[in-house]
Amino acid sequence: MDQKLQELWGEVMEEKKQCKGCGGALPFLIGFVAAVIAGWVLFPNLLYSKKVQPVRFSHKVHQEQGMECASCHTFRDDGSYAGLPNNEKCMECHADVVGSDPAEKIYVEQYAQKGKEVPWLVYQYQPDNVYFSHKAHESFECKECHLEVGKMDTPPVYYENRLSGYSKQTMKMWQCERCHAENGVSNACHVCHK
Amino acid sequence: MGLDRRGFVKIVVGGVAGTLFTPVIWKSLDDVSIWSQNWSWIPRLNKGEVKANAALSKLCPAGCAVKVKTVGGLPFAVVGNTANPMSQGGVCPVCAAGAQLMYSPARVKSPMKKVGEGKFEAIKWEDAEALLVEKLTALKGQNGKIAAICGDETGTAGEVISGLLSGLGNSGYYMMPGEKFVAEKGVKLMGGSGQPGFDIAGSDLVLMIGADALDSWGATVANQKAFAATRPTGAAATAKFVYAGPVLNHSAGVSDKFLPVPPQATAAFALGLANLLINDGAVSSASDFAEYKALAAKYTPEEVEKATGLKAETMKELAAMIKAAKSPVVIAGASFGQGGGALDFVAGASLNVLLGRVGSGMTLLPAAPKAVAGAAASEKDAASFLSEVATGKAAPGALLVYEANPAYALPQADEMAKALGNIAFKVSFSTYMDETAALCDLILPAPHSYERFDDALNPYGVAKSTYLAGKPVVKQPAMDCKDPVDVLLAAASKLGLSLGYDTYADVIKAKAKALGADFDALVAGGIWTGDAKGGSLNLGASALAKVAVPAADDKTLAVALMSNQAFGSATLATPPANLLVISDKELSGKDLLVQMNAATAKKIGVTAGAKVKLTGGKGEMKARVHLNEGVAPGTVGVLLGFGRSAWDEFTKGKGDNVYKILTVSDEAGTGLKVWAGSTVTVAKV
Amino acid sequence: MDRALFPEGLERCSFGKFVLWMGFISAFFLFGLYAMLLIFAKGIVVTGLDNYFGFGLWITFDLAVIALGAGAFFTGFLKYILKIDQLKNIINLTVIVGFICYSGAMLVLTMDIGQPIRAWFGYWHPNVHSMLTEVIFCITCYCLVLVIEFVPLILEQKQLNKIPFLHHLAHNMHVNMALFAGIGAFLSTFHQGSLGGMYGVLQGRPYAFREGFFIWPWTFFLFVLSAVGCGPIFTVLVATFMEKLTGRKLVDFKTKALMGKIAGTMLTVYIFFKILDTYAWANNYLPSVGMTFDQMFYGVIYGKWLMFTEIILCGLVPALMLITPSIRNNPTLLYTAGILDCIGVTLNRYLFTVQAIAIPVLPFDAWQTYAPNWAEWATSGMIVAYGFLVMSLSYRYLPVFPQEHSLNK
Amino acid sequence: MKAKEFKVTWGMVVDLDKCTGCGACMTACQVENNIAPMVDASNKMRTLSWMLVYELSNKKSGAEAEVAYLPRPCMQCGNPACVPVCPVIATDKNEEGGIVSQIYPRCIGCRYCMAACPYHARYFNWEDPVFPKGMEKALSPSTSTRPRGVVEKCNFCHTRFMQAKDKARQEGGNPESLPDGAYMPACAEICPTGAISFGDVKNKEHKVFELAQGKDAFRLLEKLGLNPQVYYVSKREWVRKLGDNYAATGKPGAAKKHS
Repeated sequence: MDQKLQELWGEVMEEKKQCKGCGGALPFLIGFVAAVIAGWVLFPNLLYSKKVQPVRFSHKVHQEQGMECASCHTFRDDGSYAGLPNNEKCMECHADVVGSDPAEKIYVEQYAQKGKEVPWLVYQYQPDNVYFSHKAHESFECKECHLEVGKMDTPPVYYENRLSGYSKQTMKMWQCERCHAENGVSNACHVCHK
Repeated sequence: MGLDRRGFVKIVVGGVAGTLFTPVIWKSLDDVSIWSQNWSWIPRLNKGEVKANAALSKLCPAGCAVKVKTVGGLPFAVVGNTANPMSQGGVCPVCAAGAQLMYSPARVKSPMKKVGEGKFEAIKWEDAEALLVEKLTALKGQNGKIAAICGDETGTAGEVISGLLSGLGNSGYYMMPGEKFVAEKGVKLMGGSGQPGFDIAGSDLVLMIGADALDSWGATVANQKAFAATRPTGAAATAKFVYAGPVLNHSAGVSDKFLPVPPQATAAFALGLANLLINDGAVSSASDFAEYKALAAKYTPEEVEKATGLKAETMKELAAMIKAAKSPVVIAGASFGQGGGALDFVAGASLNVLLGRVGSGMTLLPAAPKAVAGAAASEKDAASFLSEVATGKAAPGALLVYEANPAYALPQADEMAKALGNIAFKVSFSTYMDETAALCDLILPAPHSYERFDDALNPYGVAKSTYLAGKPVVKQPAMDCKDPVDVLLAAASKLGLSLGYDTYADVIKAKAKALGADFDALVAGGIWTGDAKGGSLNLGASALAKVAVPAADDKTLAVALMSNQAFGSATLATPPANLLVISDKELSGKDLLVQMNAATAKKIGVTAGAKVKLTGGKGEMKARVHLNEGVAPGTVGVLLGFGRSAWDEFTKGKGDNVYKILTVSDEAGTGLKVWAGSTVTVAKV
Repeated sequence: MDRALFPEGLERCSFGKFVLWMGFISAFFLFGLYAMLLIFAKGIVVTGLDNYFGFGLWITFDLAVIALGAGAFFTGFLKYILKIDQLKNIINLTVIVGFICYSGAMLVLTMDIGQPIRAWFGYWHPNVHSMLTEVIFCITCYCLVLVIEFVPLILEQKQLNKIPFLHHLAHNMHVNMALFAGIGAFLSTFHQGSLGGMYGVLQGRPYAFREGFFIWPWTFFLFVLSAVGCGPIFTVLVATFMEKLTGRKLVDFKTKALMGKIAGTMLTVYIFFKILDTYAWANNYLPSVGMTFDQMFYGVIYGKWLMFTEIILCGLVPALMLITPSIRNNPTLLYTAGILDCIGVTLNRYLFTVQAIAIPVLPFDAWQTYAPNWAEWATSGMIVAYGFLVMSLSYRYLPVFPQEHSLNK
Repeated sequence: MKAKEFKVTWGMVVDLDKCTGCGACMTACQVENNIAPMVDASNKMRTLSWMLVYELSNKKSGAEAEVAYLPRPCMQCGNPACVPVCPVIATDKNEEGGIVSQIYPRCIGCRYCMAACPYHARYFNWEDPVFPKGMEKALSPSTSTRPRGVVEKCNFCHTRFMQAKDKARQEGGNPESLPDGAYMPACAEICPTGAISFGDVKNKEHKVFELAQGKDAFRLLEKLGLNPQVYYVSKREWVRKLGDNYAATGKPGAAKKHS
């Protein structure tokens, strides 16, 4: 038994000698570069799943009609933010098909007329543990935090992080903290968390 | 060049090193920790507009006027209705848990038909209703064959059920025994009529004899608000509160004085007090004053001390306090909602007559107009009825149970459950799978309080006539249920009977109209109040002559039934959100803790924490001992509401049901079934 | 069959016997591992900890092994910085014991926190005011130092040492060991002190709280002193235990007695200040917050006997025994004193952890009692088994004891 | 660390002579803060109860016996024992109003803060919050659900504070100076006897300003110097004595108004 082990060790030593000089730093570099590529290109693709909005809503068309963000994204009387408009709001104009865009037809026929709310994907929903007051941030322009969808005909793809379950565009805490710090606003936990 | 071991190692090392320069590790580490705040098996919050809608929350016996908060249309919390002059924004602990109760695991999810012992099968509503009609058709017109037990004292639903029975040629409409039933009997014994009420807000001294008015007696939230109004924080109190009863309960806890009175000595205590007051110069113009005075004279301080253990000075101090008060009121009642004798009520109420407070401190509410013409004029009690069923004196073929749980909440509960077994076809109209529903042949799920129309007239204890009504808060009930009254009205019409309405909402509208109230204002959170009526009462001396003070017994203990509103009621097991309110001095694991003072424990040879068996009548229950110096001597305090055999994982099998060991007796002179004076033996196991 | 791996010129038991022994220890280890996996899967609800006792056996165990592992840094400090050369006979053992204690403590900590996957927040979001932050930093850093100190010993393994690179690496690490010993001493002093500070700052826990000067530097140094007062002698006990198990002499008694003397001196200084501290606490601090000495104790489970055992029987007595040369030089008495010393420090950590939070500070609150359940015992046992495994492997394959050859001729 | 001073100091004043111990505050608290029902909820060693009603007894018997009920939320100490000990800044006392915060996604569950708090106001999530099937539909939007393994505690229903500020902004008021009653925690709102008052104890316009300074007002364990923002009021001396621990030594509490 001992003999065998001795031999094994010998082999290892032998191999080491043989290998001296073979390959040099090249394999290391190959591994390094491969990992860097995988980490920066492959990994993000793996990490996020892609989703598209149920209805191709064009913010651009609506804005061209002279509507503002606040025309549909409104505050309630208690100062809370209604966020996305519901059917009731959309149907003020789209109770029936009024235009020629097929997306509108889809909305009217599959949602509005069936009384079903559209399951919109929200790019920047904060997790449940965040209390975000739109009212307190009213003085900022929407686009300072949100994707500038106002100019888009097709809503952007929604990326969902497979690990954390959040949208890729969900604002990270450090971003909130930085802006608060720059503006002299408290960064105490409960200013944003619930 | 082949890849040898060394080359491979180099690649791996290079890969690891390279990875450190990518976001893989750092981003994953971060995302995994973010994932830990977002675990899929933990529910997410609901989004949407938060609203508060007025509702009538009939989860507690008195009913709370509340506002149900919803988010995106889903109820999640209950707050008070500040516009309601009675509750003034207060909510009782049961109604505070009301939104979660909508999703209680104990809810009956759809109509169920019994298919075997303890086995049910979900059926369609049309089949269920057809079955109901079929059974009732068969028994129609045979008096005594159809009976109904109702556990809702305040709703107009009772009139519909009673009217339906009359229409079917039956007079078997029974009420679950409650405080109101006994009190009305008592009022009759005092030569009056109507439902008594007590004006706490208008009194400067409130003596509660037995009645736990600040926790679980009467319109509790209104009582609590009236109490609170007299105690402004940081300023002098404007009224005194005294609690005389077997246990230092929640009412006693905030009272200025607590007098431990064993449950069987309630009347003796009241008459002893009458004696002192009369000696102090109290007179009454009541016709039977002389008789009363002679009777009270027998209850000398010495006699009272023998019966209650209270010292003569203590009684004298109390008498002096009452004398000094400008507007005292005595609230007489059992320390829990039922089973007290009418004599105890009369003894306590007679003090109001003696003090000249009838019509002000103690009022009598006028009879309200009925919405259903055929409804029975007077009420019969379910305990007596089921006793007759047990002995075969009554033999109904069908029983309708509405908002009642006789299999659990009547004395000798096991016997009552057996009596129910003698009835061939039993229907339960219940929101929850309670003990009675579990015995029934057909369960027709009723909507939760926030899913239906309902009303509440004169909850027991209110000083003025009051009427509340509520409409559904949600668009759709959480379960496949139908309003029992709607079901019964539909059945009636199929049986060829017209009660004049199609839905319960119509009934309530008519009731409101009859009272002169505005239905729309009511369901928007309004209230209708009527006047209180005085009426002359005598002192009930002839009835009180029958009061007997049971001789003290070394072997048995008197049972003081304790109720804690948060723990639910006869018809509602402790709501899931209220479980936390149960303290470790009340329930330990699955063991109920019964309470007695150290001297009593020593006398019967048990120690704190000891496991004991309580035996009374034909039943027994298991518990453990908790020492509480606030329990009257010779008394064991037992909490109501435990020992559920149906319901859900949160309540089933926890503690034991005290109803099993209560013994029913006939009260001398009144013929009432009473069990407030039950005695039990307590032995170590 | 593994003879080729044995340290140069030393005999070890047969492979079969070794496998049997390792199997026996592994059984404990695996049982603990099962408990650990259960804890990771279900959370620490499976332990006996509760709302009143957020800290229990695990924290006591951590604090105790960290104190007992203090032999590593202190002996290293004496050997490499103060150049007490005789300690070279035991220094390797102190390093291994230290490594086992610290790595074991870290493993327990990952179980003890409710969200192990957030453990790294201690570095990323540190609260500089928290003693625990200091403890987290120092323990992990010091654990790294111990790894660095342990590595050359592993590289000296007969076969590994044949590789020139590893041979030179080990040599160079040895040469610079004084640096690591210095870093180790620095880090250890801090976290031993911070561990004391952790309790000393608990304003709501009168048993542990000390005000102003009595936290810093007093409580800090009490904890440092108590650790160095027991660490060296614990190493001696480990060595002696290994001698009994293997039947071979490993460390000469002179070195052991020297370690005893070192521990004894430190313990004496410690116990002097500890008695002063206790006196001042009972007579000044407690009355100032309206509490009495008697209120700090309850029944047998939290009785005064614990404190007296800690300070007198397991503090004063071993201190006197260890500083008295005639007693110290008697092996039986040295080991007895050592055992008492180690029990005393463990008890001290237990009292600061469990007793301190058992005391009802709210006057209407009641005493609650705590008993660790099987899961806590099993996982703690796992760490002990882990220590046995590492020690067994080290002893069998590494040149731990420089004197072993000469002592067993 | 020096205790931070705030212009607004949210405080609670609980009148113990009014509290009947009914438990509505505990229920409302559970509902508002999404605490999942617990099967063995009478085992107070493992439950979560941000608000807990204690029963105090004067230890006498018969007609002499008295009890008082003491609702115990988080004391939101001015000089909290729990905040400086947290190794990961998952809790702080930094926001105007002086509410001691706790963020669950940051907490690693070391339980050091629990060991630090003499009021047992901090609770550890022993198990994941699993609601009976369907009951998750009745979750309150006010408080996020917490996974097992993190510590939590009462935060004076902080979301209501945020909502009150938003409402003030909407109505053109000053969110930094809310009127009395604009912000009420669930327990104070629901209490049927109004035993719990709430407001800014530094603002003369608020009722609690005066109540907290009343002669019968006291705070729990004042001598420890934690400087709680929850005050209690009782006319009964034995209750006041039980609130601080001077009963044992017979010496009255230290100067009432700590910094």
